[in-house]
Amino acid sequence: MSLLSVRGLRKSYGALKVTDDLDLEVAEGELHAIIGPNGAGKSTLIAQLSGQARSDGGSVRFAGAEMMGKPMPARVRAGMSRSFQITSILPAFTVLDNVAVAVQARDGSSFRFLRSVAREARLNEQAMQALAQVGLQDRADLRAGSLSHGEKRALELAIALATRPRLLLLDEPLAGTSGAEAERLVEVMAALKGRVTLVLIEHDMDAVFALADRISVLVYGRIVATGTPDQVRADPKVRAAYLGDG
Amino acid sequence: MTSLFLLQLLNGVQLGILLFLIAAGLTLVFGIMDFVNLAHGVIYMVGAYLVVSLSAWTGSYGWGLLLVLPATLLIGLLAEALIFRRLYDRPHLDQVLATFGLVMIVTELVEIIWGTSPLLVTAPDALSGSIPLMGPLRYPVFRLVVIGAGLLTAVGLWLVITRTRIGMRLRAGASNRAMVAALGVDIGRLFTVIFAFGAMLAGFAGALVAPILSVDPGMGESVLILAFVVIVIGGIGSVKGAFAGALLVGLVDTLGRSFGPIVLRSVMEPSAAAQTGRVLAPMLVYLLMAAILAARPQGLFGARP
Amino acid sequence: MIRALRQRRVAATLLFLAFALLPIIAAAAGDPYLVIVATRILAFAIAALALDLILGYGGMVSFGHAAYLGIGAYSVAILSGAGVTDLGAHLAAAVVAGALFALLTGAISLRTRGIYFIMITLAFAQMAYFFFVSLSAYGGDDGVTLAARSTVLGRDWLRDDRVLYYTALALLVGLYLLCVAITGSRFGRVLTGTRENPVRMEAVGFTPFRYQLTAFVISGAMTAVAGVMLANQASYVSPAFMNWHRSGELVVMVVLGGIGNLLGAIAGATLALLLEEWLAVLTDHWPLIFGTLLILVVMFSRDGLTGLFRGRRG
Amino acid sequence: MTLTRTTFAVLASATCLAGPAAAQDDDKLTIGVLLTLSGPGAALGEMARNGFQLAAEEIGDFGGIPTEIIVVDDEQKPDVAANKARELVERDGADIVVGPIFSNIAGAIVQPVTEGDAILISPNAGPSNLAGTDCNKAFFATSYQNDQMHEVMGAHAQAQGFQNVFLLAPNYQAGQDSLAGFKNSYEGGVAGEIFTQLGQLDYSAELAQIAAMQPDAVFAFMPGGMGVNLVRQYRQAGLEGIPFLSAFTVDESTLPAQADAALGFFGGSNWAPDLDTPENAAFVQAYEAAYDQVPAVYAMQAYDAAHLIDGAVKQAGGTDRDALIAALEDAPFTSVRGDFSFGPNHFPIQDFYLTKVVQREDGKFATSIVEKIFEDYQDTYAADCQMN
Repeated sequence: MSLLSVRGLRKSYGALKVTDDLDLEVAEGELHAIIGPNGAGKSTLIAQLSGQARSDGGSVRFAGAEMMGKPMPARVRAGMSRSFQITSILPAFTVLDNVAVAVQARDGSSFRFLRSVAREARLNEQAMQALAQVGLQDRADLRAGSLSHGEKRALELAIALATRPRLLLLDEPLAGTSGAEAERLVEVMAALKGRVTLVLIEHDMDAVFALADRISVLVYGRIVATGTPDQVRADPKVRAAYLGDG
Repeated sequence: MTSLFLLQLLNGVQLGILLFLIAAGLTLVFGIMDFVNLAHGVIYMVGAYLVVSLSAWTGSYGWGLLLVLPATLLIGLLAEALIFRRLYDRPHLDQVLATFGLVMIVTELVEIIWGTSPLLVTAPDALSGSIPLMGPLRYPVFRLVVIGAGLLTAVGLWLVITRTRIGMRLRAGASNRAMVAALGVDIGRLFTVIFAFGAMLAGFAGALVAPILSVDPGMGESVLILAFVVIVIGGIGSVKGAFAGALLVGLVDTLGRSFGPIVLRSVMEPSAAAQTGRVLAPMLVYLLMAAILAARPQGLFGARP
Repeated sequence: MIRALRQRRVAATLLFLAFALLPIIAAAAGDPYLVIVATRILAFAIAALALDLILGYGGMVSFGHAAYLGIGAYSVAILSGAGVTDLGAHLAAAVVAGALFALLTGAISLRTRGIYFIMITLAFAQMAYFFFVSLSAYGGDDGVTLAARSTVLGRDWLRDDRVLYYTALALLVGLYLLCVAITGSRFGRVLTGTRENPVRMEAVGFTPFRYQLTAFVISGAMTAVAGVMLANQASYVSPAFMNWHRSGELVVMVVLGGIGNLLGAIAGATLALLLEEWLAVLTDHWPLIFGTLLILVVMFSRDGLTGLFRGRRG
Repeated sequence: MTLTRTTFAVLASATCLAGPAAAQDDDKLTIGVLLTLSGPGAALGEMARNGFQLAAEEIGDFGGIPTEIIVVDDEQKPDVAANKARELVERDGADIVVGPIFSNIAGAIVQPVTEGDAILISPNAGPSNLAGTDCNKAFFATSYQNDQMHEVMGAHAQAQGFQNVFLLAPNYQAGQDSLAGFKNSYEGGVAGEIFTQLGQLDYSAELAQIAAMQPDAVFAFMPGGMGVNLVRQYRQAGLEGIPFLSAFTVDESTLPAQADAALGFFGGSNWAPDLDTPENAAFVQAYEAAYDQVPAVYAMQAYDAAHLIDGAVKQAGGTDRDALIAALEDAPFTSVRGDFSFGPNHFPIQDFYLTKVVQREDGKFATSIVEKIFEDYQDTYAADCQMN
């Protein structure tokens, strides 16, 4: 039984079809990577799946429920979280508060006006756990804006984890990171495997082929191949898309 | 009744064109530069005051009007270099405040230079009369001049924007500032030009209406907010939108004022209708704006954010 | 962080203590008029506080907050005219009316962003302004002179300028503490987060609109409270209370004190009004100086006048 | 006499050091002048200030007592005015406050001034409530009750036998009062009645209706810039064949901007620059020499206010409030208007005229008296006044 089931998803900007009748199945618990050449529509796909961008048509079923037409916050509350390709954090907040606000989002109502949120130990404890998962626990009290780029990428991941997703959509989590930073993040993702279902978009092919259970190849808004890393590596259609031969 | 309706329609169009003249410069600055300029109204006022002084100096309204153009262009360049240039990258709040400060300064300067009493400039005799329309109805010649000038401005702007290189850059700048910069266009220069041009349009509008309207220190304020309504309705940054918005506001205001009470009287008793009409009439354009924004937050011709 | 909190507490205590001692100083100096000016300052401080809540913490630049001053003031005038003179009733009516107007206009305004938001809040305030101008039952443009100030428990205690002053001060302190609590609460964190990065907040599951609208409504209701105090201070109510210049002045106050700084809003209101009063005495052409000052503050200081001084020192 | 502007800094330090400054001692007279000196209505306020200043220079020490005059600007904001009024009375110890120009300001300052034990003398504003039910023994007007100017025009329209008059006023309280005032003394038919938006720029919609209806006459109340717009557009629309009756719409404050567009337009007034009294001739000549403009009623009424105060202080022999009020009631001065006395509500009983805009020989525009409409006329609200 698929956790995420996408049928006939479409989106176009004017005459340009960015997502063209796309089908995708993501099984519960797997790490499903989506690769494809530049301009294949990977980030648009994540935006559509997460509800940030409106789709022209098709169906997105998550855990058996139709998500089409629901805005991003509703999908997050249903258990679909995402990270952003371009780092999106709250720079003026502390690292801890960046994560704690995500914990807060699923922990009861936020229409509480009088009690000091800084004293809510439960929120902070869970936030610390998420930070520990990405190795940022020592940075908790710093301003998020003052972190290094790699640390910001890790924070981005911690925020997404703190929403306790069943499905995590990761949009190039390694973008712009140095070798050491990337290694750390790959370790984090490896540790997540099996506990959270992951959809990963990534340009770093070493990372993708090391991590993924299955890989889908996206070309011009369509999935042209899906399979295990070995199957995809051998697929002539993939070679054609990437290398231009065949 | 029908001829009166047609005349009121013409009046509505005329008011709309008047508003368009003021709003056109504003929408360029607001839209393309993403800059809140509360000082647009005072530049319009300065245009009117200048035409009074320059007409007296040259002895002719025509020359005065012509001289206002370079004068306000210069004022625009000066203000841009001294103040506005430093505020482009600032939040809207800073822009609101700085231009609010400028409104205070310019209004006070105008009062010091020209005094607080309303001033006068007269159009040439050939343009000050009226021509017969239908029956007893007549139409002032100068109004026709205003309509003509407004339409010419609209067409001129349209040509500049669609047919020239700078217009192409303007359009590109409105949709994507980073892209224009990447293409090697000097954004700073482009903004200077837009701003000065916007100031000139405002000054021209002020000079053009000076023979019909009272030239006094409050004149900029009364049109500024109406101009805001116009460009918000039309979609910020769109000249086409400013034109449509201006006509819409002009028509709704004029027709609402003249025929609203009649409509109200048909559904309620006269005294209640009079009272309701009195309360509703000044709110009409704002209600129109609220209705349009509720349906289309980006205005009629605005780009979806 | 902790130190900053403690500093703020000390500063707040000192500021309110100074306000509390003012009538005594005024009496000693034989200048009871100071109390009258200060009451006006307190009323505007409440309004600036309310505006800072959405402007500083919520990132919503409302350019029409004078409308709520007017709504609060007219709550006093209309209820007094109907024979209800109790301050509690006036405050309650003002809060309800202010909240309702904020709910209706906010629901439309918050669909827009940036310049649109500034303009549409301005336009709604103009709408309210024209409504009261043409409302002849309450004097229209001429406004209404209040027969007497609001009563408390049926007594006319507020007739005494000092009692009115301390009532306004109590309200200000109470609302300040409320704002401190709100900004430090769960709700406040969502609000500030939305100002910082709305997409991020959506991506963790919040719908920013609801929180922004709630903050807008709270702010509107609070500003209406300021209007009640202003009406009592002037014993007079007119549509001029909601002129768009007033809205601009409120924004100026918040910015002078440094946005997103609740004490700063109070200090900004004090500073702006004293400056206006002082400059007006200095020269007929005070707007010239005030305007220049405003431009300088905007161009050279991020944190208002307080920041200007801090910046100088290093 | 010293003419000063309050200095906040000086006052603040003075009050801190010297203690109570608000002592009302009998050997000094303090007059606060509270007028609109900035904003759209400033032109009227400046005229009144000039008029008062002119008189003050002629008088020197009012009633022979050292006099301090403090001029402040109400910014045309009622709440600002209320504060400035309290400041004048409670801090500066003003015995008399002269002001304001606008009726909505009058409502805001009458309490602070009169309850602060000073006397308020209005050089222009004369709202109906202060003439009637809310009349106040410490309030005087040297001007008129607002309705009277409109009643003059109503009576004129009636006398002319007009059957069909079109009425036009801005949509605010004074506008509604004005049309009511006109209809008090006009019994003919009303062709149409329009309330325009406050501060409206363009009157073409209204003018089109007037052109379509071809009424016997138009009556308009359009003060300030609105009047300038209306009058010019009226002329440009070719409607000058229809008599234009008005109040506060064509006077010397707006005529420089209306110029020949207003020629031949009628107004109702209690005075015009060419009113034939020796005092008036002297006043107009001195005013024009000093300020290079033709005075309007606002200047004249403020000028009269100063002379009224001078006379009253002389008669009262000091600044005792009750004695001053009693003296003021006698109006012990010679008005430039000639006959002048106060009614029981402290509003003037005076003559009213029909005026018409003319171009004088020196090229300047002014109103000119056509005929006397009312003699020794008292406002209709005086009956409602129960002064205690």
